[in-house]
Amino acid sequence: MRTHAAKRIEIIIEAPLLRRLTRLLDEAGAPGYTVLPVLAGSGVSGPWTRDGQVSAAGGMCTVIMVTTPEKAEALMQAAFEIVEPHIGIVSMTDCEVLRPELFDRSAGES
Amino acid sequence: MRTHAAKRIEIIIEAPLLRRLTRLLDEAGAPGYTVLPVLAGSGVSGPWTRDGQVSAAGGMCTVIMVTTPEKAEALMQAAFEIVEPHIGIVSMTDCEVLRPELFDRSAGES
Amino acid sequence: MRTHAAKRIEIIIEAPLLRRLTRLLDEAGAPGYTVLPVLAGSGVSGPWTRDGQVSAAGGMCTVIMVTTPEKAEALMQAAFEIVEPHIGIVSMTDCEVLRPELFDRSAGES
Amino acid sequence: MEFFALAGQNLLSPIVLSFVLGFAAALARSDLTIPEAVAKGLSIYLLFAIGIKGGVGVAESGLSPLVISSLVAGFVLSAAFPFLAFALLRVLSRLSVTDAAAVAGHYGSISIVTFVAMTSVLDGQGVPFEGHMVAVAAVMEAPAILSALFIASTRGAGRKISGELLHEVMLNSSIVLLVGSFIIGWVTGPAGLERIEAFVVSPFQGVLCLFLLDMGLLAGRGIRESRGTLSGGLVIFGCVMPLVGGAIGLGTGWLLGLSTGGIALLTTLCASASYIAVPAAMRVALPEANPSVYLTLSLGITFPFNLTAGLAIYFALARMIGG
Amino acid sequence: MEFFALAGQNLLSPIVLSFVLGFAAALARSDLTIPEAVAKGLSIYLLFAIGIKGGVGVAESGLSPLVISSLVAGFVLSAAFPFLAFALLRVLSRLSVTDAAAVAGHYGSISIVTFVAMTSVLDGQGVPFEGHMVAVAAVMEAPAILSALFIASTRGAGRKISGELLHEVMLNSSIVLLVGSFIIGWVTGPAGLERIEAFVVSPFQGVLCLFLLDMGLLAGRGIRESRGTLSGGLVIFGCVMPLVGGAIGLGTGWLLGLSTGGIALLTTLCASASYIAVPAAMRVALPEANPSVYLTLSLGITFPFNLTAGLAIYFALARMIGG
Amino acid sequence: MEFFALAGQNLLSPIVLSFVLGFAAALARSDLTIPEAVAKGLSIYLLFAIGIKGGVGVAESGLSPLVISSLVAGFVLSAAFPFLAFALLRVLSRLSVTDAAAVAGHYGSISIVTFVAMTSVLDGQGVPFEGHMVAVAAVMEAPAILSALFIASTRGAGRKISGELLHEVMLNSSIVLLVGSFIIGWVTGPAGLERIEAFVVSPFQGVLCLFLLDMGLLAGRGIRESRGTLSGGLVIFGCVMPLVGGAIGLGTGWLLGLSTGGIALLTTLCASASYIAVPAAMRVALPEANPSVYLTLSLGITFPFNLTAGLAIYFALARMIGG
Ligand SMILES: Nc1ncnc2c1ncn2[C@@H]1O[C@H](COP(=O)(O)O)[C@@H](O)[C@H]1O
Ligand SMILES: Nc1ncnc2c1ncn2[C@@H]1O[C@H](COP(=O)(O)O)[C@@H](O)[C@H]1O
Ligand SMILES: Nc1ncnc2c1ncn2[C@@H]1O[C@H](COP(=O)(O)O)[C@@H](O)[C@H]1O
Ligand code: NA
Ligand code: NA
Ligand code: NA
Repeated sequence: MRTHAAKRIEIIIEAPLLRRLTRLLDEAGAPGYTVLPVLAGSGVSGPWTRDGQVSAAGGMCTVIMVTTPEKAEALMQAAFEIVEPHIGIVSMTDCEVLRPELFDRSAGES
Repeated sequence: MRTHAAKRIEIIIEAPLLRRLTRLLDEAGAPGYTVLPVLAGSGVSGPWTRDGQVSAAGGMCTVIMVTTPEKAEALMQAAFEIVEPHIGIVSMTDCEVLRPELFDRSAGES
Repeated sequence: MRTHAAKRIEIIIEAPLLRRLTRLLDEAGAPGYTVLPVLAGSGVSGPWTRDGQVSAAGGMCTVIMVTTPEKAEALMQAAFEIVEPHIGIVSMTDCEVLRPELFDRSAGES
Repeated sequence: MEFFALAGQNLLSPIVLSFVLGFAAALARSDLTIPEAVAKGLSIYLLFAIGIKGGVGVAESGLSPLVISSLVAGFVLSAAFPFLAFALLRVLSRLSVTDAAAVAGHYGSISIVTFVAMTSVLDGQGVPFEGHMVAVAAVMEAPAILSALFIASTRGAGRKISGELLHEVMLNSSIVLLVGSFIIGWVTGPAGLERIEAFVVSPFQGVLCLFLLDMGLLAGRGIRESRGTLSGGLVIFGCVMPLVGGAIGLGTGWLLGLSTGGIALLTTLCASASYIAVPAAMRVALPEANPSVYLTLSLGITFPFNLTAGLAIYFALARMIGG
Repeated sequence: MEFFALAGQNLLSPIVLSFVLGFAAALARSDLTIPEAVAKGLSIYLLFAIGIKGGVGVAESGLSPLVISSLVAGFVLSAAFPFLAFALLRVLSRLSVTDAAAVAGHYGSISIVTFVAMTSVLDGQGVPFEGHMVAVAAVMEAPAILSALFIASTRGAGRKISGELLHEVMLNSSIVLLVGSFIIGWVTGPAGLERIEAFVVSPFQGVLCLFLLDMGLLAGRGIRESRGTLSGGLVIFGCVMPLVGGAIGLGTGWLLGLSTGGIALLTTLCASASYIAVPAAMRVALPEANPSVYLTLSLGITFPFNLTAGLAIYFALARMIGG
Repeated sequence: MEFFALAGQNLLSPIVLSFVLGFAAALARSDLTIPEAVAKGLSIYLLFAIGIKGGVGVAESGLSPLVISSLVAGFVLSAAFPFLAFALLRVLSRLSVTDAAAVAGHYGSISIVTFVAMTSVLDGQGVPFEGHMVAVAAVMEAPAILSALFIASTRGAGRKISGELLHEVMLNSSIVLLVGSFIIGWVTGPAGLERIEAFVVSPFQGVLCLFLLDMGLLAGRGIRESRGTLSGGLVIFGCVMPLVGGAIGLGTGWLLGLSTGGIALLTTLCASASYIAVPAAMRVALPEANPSVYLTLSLGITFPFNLTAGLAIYFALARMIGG
């Protein structure tokens, strides 16, 4: 089975910023993304956990995006713009995928 | 500390298909896997979120599997069979692990 | 946009051990980490799912940590110490990050 | 005259207004959401409570041939409706065979919350109904799925129905919970109910409000995100099919000899479209079908139509015909 | 004398003791936690129930000019308080402009659970209050956020207020749920309430206990994890600002001509600090501000202060002044 | 005669039937599940409610030497049972030392939901019981864990008991919630209870049904997935150990001079096995022990045995001996 080189971008971002991030990713031509819930974490600003929280303020979420190497740069840039003034971690990994055509399109068929 | 080369396979799949996928992975000799919940996402079929959902229909989940390079091919194949007619993203990443013996067995001691 | 080499460590560990793990990671100089919930899984000890569970006993969680290549070794070691007598999967992946300074510090400004 | 009073009364009930609140909030892009776990918890509560109450009803009234005939009728209607819906869809829309079959399956099956809303109308009007209608609701969940897959396969779409799928469809959580709690209610009877009345009866209407708030959020979100998915023809289908199905249910209920309340409930079951069990099955069995079409139609058009207008119509008709 | 009896009675109520239990458990590092989904579910219930009850109150008493004047007063107070709080913070602490502005926004806005706890004190004492105070609570949520951002921007901090942010702030889930259920209560009136009373009224106090247990856990955890975040000056601010705000609320309530219960509630609103809506907005709009400061202050100092001491003080004062 | 009537009545109660429904659904591989957050919420509710009620009971009856002697007895029994269970296991099974020690720890500790189910039987029969039995339940949670670790360590297995582990075990969420709400109930007394009765008392039986539905799902899933884990000897142990423990509890209760209800509850505590706190502690402290063994035994064998047969036996014996 032939696999194709791709990039996996993972963005850990404050929950209240999620909408803004995904909008920017959509605009930057993201083929799609998946949001995972986050339970707890720790960093320079100390530890936190979602347990018992009602406010979106005290929490992060994780956005995973698999994309072509060509598009990755623009998407990292878009993520950076949102994350920069905030706390948040953006990392990119090389990966292989089976159906490259899935990642070579803009979301929403636009 | 010596590390060993391994593969990390990540499958984002529609929740109602999870059982079928894991059964196939078990049959293909998966050493184990871990299922993460998914909160929301977006792709060609548009955005979705689990918020307030009762039906399993409107949602995905993520399966993570760490395995030996040798087994990776067969497992990708198994994943592909399930995912192919459906929406779903399969990606594979090189990684290093500490205890390779953990990944060199079939599940259920079979 | 310049990116920098970093390591992404992923630890799948039994939920009741989480506190011990994060304490050790903090002591080993982890720059931060993020804990993701886990829904279900399978391995040599058989399948499990969080559905309907009240006890922390029947479940795992996933800790993600992005760090510098230099610190990665010590953190893998720390993770290993906790995970070793238990079930649990530790894997490390090469990745690229945008702001390396974020990972070059100890948690809690200590 | 009286019909409009009833329709107005229904529209201004806490239940419908809660739905409207959710719908409006979603359209206005508020961040109001009900957590998934809470929504599932509410749904489990409603199924459990309605099942128990239905079972206790049968324990009180005893088994009669009517129970059997109603169950058989429900089964047949659920299996037959998809063919009707499919034909109607081919006329009213340009959906592909697969999409049309998937949608048709939803309309053969039922929406339990629409059913529950009708029991609430009946309670409000002091109209009794047969407890076994809950069992009829459970029986009507699954057959339509098989009919829809049959329609698709006879036209070259869809995969063959595996034993695994059959198993999933017949033991899906709503059916198991409804039937199980129905049996519990039946076995324990009024004495058992008395001990849990403060849980399954008294707060029922209020819990239903919160659940409908959630349904409104989902429906509004569906409508907002699927601009362009639904053609005019489909929207018409989403309002006409309930009326057609409801009319058939009405007639059947009358032929069966159900009480006014029972007729209203059977009409409601026939008029309602599934949005929980059937979509999940379609994702598995008809992956080529577009989920936005069937989900938006069932949840965004037909459910609101039934809740705001349908219930009053069905009840008024049932009272006319049922005496 | 009577004041101390009341204060003691409040301290030993199940509600306050539940908070204390959570607080102690968190300080002692117990692993007791309430799942996020359950906490959100409880919060939705409380907002929905208090909204309905408020609306029914207005349906019963009718609209009066007092409603309008209370709403206007609430709006103005919420918008004005951040300036006062900011000035006080500059005196009492060494917070940066951004941090001080962020904190100030929290104290202009309100804590709905503190409000709910006061309604519980009033119910316990048999003191009625105006239903429309719920609407006043909703109106007071957002203006303070804008004032805080204004303060920050005039001093070179913060980003400009985008339309998106305004939209988020004004349609945040608490406001939508409070206002929506208030309207539902208003429209359906006592007749509607009767049908859902066993859900929104009877179990209310008990649900509030569980929610306060959760609040205690959060407050205790906040205090435990933020040793060193709060200077002595900030702790003083966290206890003095409620008193100052409360005094202004008290006077305003009296000028408006509210009943004793209404005065107590307005005082409570003015004395309380937000810990849900405002922190989320500040994360977006003032990312440079330190969340531990404003969260710990609002949730770890002011909320416990109001719950254990404030409520009794505000109620005693309201009774003195309101007759 | 009367015993069989009682046993049958218990078997056909909504509570046991809900468990059976869950059990059957899991065995039949239905996809019915209760979300984790909801299950935790239900469990928090039950602990909170039973704690409050127990505390109010003590507030009403006053402190007596019996309270102290019961607490001491509970502590001693919980610490002693693991030795007995370990010995029995060595005879009846071929478990390794570590596995046997881990299992033994579960049987020394208690299952609060079994306790709650017995209170429900007592309520149904109109038999009163001492409120402080809730405190006895809390006291019996932890000592068994330490005994089990002691057994393991004297035989070269397990790690040494760290201060951290001790802390976790003694402040685990069930103990904190039970003891905390017990104190709340005690302090606020009947007057406090009155305000939250519609939450902690009236819906209690119904909530218990849903929780037992979940327990049934877990137990059934455990049994289904662990074919082969449990030898015949272990299954026998899972039914005999409750009877042995129960007999000792029965005698102790009688010696202490507890009422019939109190004896039945102490018997139930001694007969029940933990499935929440102890497994979590064993995962940490005895990682070499196989979780499927202790979880399946406690949840899949002993819990169903106690619920369906044990409760009736323990109650009948308590009534015989207690007058
Ligand atoms: N190096 C890291 N690896 C993974 N997650 C991190 C890392 N640093 C920070 N985070 C996450 O980002 C949040 C905020 O980080 P900080 O601003 O450093 O407090 C933390 O609570 C973690 O959830
Ligand atoms: N490139 C991608 N990266 C990550 N997740 C994706 C991607 N494309 C699709 N998904 C996920 O798969 C779901 C269905 O994708 P689609 O079929 O493209 O609508 C989306 O809602 C996402 O959750
Ligand atoms: N190869 C693997 N890849 C991903 N997760 C795994 C793997 N092996 C085990 N796990 C996770 O670790 C848990 C315990 O594994 P085991 O001890 O093999 O039963 C499983 O239930 C999975 O959640
Ligand atoms: Na139908
Ligand atoms: Na305020
Ligand atoms: Na025991």
